Amino acid sequence: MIEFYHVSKTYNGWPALHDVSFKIGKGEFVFLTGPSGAGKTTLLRLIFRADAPDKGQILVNNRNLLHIRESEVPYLRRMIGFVFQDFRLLPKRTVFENVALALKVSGVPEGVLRVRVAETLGAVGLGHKLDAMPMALSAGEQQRMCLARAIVNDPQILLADEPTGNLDADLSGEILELMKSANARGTTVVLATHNRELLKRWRRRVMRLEQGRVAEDGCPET
Amino acid sequence: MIEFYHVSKTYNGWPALHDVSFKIGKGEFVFLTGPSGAGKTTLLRLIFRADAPDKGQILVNNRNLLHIRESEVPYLRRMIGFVFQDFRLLPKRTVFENVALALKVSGVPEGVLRVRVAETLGAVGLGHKLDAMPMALSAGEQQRMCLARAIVNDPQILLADEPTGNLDADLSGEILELMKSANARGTTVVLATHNRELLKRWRRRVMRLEQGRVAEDGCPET
Amino acid sequence: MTRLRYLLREAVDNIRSNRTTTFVALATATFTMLAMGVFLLLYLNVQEALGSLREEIKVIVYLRDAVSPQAVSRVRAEIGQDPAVAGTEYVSREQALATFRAQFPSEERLLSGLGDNPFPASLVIKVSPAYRSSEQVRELVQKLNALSETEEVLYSQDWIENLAVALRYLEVLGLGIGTVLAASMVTILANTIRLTLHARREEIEIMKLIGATTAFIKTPFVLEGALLGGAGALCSLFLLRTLFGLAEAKLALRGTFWGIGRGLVFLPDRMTVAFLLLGIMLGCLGSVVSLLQLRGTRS
Amino acid sequence: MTRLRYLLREAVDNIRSNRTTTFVALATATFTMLAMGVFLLLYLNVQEALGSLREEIKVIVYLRDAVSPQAVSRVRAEIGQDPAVAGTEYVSREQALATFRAQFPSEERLLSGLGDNPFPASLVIKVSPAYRSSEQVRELVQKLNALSETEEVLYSQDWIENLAVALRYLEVLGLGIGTVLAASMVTILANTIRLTLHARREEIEIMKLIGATTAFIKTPFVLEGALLGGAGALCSLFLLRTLFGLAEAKLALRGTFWGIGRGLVFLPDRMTVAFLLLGIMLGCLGSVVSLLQLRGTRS
Ligand SMILES: Nc1ncnc2c1ncn2[C@@H]1O[C@H](COP(=O)(O)OP(=O)(O)OP(=O)(O)O)[C@@H](O)[C@H]1O
Ligand SMILES: Nc1ncnc2c1ncn2[C@@H]1O[C@H](COP(=O)(O)OP(=O)(O)OP(=O)(O)O)[C@@H](O)[C@H]1O
Ligand SMILES: [Mg+2]
Ligand SMILES: [Mg+2]
Repeated sequence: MIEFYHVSKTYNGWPALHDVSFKIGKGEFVFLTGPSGAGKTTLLRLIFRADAPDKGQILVNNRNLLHIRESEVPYLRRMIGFVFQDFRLLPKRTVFENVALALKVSGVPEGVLRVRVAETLGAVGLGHKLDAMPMALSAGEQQRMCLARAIVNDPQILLADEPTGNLDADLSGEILELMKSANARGTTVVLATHNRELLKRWRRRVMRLEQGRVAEDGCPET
Repeated sequence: MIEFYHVSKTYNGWPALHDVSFKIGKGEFVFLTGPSGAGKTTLLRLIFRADAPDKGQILVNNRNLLHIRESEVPYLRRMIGFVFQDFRLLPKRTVFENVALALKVSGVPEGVLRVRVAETLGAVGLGHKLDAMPMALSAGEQQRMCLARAIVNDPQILLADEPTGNLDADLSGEILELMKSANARGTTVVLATHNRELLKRWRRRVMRLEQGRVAEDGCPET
Repeated sequence: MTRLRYLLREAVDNIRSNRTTTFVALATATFTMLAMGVFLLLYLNVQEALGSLREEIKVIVYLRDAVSPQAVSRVRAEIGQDPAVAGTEYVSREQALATFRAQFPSEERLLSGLGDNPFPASLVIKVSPAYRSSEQVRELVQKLNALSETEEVLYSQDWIENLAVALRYLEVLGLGIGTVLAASMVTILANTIRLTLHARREEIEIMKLIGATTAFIKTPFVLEGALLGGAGALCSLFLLRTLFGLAEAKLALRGTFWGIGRGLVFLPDRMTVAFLLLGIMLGCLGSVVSLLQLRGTRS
Repeated sequence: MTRLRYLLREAVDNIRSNRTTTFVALATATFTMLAMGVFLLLYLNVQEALGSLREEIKVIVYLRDAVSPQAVSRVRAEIGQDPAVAGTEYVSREQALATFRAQFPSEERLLSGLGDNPFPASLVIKVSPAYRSSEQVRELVQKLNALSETEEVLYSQDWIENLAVALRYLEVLGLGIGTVLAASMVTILANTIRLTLHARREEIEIMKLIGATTAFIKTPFVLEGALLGGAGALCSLFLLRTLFGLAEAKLALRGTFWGIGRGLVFLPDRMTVAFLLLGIMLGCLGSVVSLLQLRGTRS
């Protein structure tokens, strides 16, 4: 599903990723971890084609991102749900509208949209805040809204960048459950996190970055 | 230093804080905890006078915030360092300038300012990124920059709202050390966090909010 | 269809949810187009006034004393066939005398000393609009001079040439000011929309990240621009009409003067429509121009 | 001092770091003030032209045939003392005849039939600028009529009244259009700055949270507004001067006409300075107006 071949990315001379290669199969669940500034966000952004690599090839769903046309990028992105580390929500739209937008852009009819959005927001525990404005939410609530937006259109790939940074252990667990069930429905999940409790809670493949390189990759021994 | 008397705050009929009373003495170190949406951010914002309570009295440094004049608010705020949960950084200024601004507003001369800012950024591990733009920082780096901005003018009170949300355990520990040392120099610290590891790491007074009420207040038994 | 409806609703929503910004853009569009409209009106009215002066271009043919009334009719018919001639008027010797008397009462004494009427009969010729340039008038005069009945041809050479110069001045001036104003308007409108866009840059970036196509993002803005431009044009037309009414009422209190007093002209219907379309077009253009900058945005 | 320097540097930094927005604001200011300037020039020049027409106001006193040259000098001196009179010119009977001959060559025949010169001598009186209203002229005419040497007084009643009406038209028009343009400019400038501010709303909020005083936050914006307004006025003056030069060169190719041809006038120095100050003031005003909205901001 996701394949990196010798990918490097440099920001103004600062190597954010260096010669990174890996494969993530369809339906896999991968934890991406590593210290602050290791390149986790950069890696996720490359999959999403929010940035282009300096070197190397990236294949997503068997398509080489290097050769994809600019006009096709929106369709690639609709296939991927992304929980941004910095939320990226529309401050002037209600919670409902924020989440609904992810369906609107792909032309889902109004009726279906209403039901799906309400369901998804209910699942992340925001069923009672549909008409609130994002700025009126606590940070944790915003984070959950972002998750709802990412999974509402049942994407093939879910990229989550520190989706539990503002959540306590109980809520983090619930969020992880949501991701698990998405994964169970066939979604490939890449979850970037510092939260060691999460890693302990569910033993799955862990990819650890360090200074832009893959330092460790595999399932931790129990 | 900080005193709340029967403070309530309602947002559009939603009670974010309800009849909260407590005292925090000068030089104390308090963990503020509780589930997402419990009212932690709201409480800190009230101390900072970013919002006014609906009911009750708040005293900071023996001054009643209800009776403080609008023109005095900037001086109150200079006395308080705040690490915002949503960072609040100036995207068009360099890291150095962002931190320096906190000194500039109180008229610190250029020479002193340069040294202090460089020192503080070094202390949070960003000595090599002085001239970077905030948007070019990883989330954890941004968070540390915000901490630097909050402590650069050696405030009497430090309010930190989830300052380790994007940091791994090691860095979180370092950040906590920075706060400890600020506390050792006499700064009163209120640290809102979900991170149970932090609470375990340093046994100090813990105030737990739940649905806008103080559910627990005191030093956990070892 | 649903899609179009969505995009249009999006544009209206945009306008609604950014009321202040929209109001600002609208006010800007209105005022710029108002300035434009005021100038247009001014131009039209001055042209109208000068045009009415143009009708004063006359060529007078003094006829020999010996010419018989039949000959006069023949000459009139002959002259009337020339395409340069819009009409002829016969002034008899008696009429000429009466006119002179009325115009120069102080010269009364002079005339009373004369036994016979010294004035010749004349034909006053109106020149057709298309032939009012000084060369064409000169040609006409040559033809008239060649007639055997003609004693002398008089025409206001200076006047014709001055009028031509005046109209050319007006055109240069109109063109210059028109260009300056149009440039101002496009710049100002485009800039307003650009700033509006700047304020929504983040929103646009997020839409891109969510997987919205460029058309999906841009169309509402273009529609919004068109709506704003059209609304601005409409508002300015309304204001213009109001100001025009006031000016007319004010001027109605005074007498006629230089042909201005005989009624100001408002924009003709076709121009009003053109003005509206211009507003819509400029609105679209402003949006499109400002949307160009989106290409540069990261992600 | 250091503080002021800081604030000024902050304003300049603001301008630098927001190049596009600044450029936009500057272009807007320039173009709006340019429109204003073009109009001002137009107004000045039309007024100038009409003013020169005003000098044509003349009153002619026809003298009795019996008046001796000494009496003429006495009357001239007497009339010359009236404050309404700017100057007198004596036209003898012979001069009057010569003038008539030159003006009406076709009436040559008429004159040749006369033995004696039928024209009276006259005094042509120039009216001083302050006395050119129709009532004042009428008063002067009454006084002149009362003189024993006067046979008749002629003056261009219509002309004087028409001119007065024309000047009043021009004033109404100038005031109307001036108001519209000034309103446009203030609106557009204020709006531009408002949008700039809107784009920096977050920055301002953060500064407040850091403990910046209101003055600290606002002063750079006001200075920025002043700098922009001043720069805009300067640019538009420059453009105006260029356009004016072009227009002058274009018009120099044609002859004189209606007093326009004798040279266009540019803004006098004092007005140029006033124009610059206006730009600075409007810039400040725009900033101040837009800063008012900051009060509403949360926190
Ligand atoms: N747009 C950018 N321009 C310049 N440098 C950048 C940019 N984005 C990231 N970097 C740098 O690249 C490195 C990797 O950043 P990245 O955001 O991928 O880290 P991360 O692993 O997500 O860290 P965190 O856990 O703190 O979010 C960092 O040192 C950062 O400063
Ligand atoms: N400006 C606001 N308008 C309306 N409601 C608000 C506003 N700010 C906060 N709230 C609501 O008040 C409640 C408390 O919010 P607060 O941000 O204090 O929670 P928190 O404890 O900081 O949560 P988290 O750990 O997720 O940051 C939440 O339910 C939130 O939706
Ligand atoms: Mg990151
Ligand atoms: Mg919070």
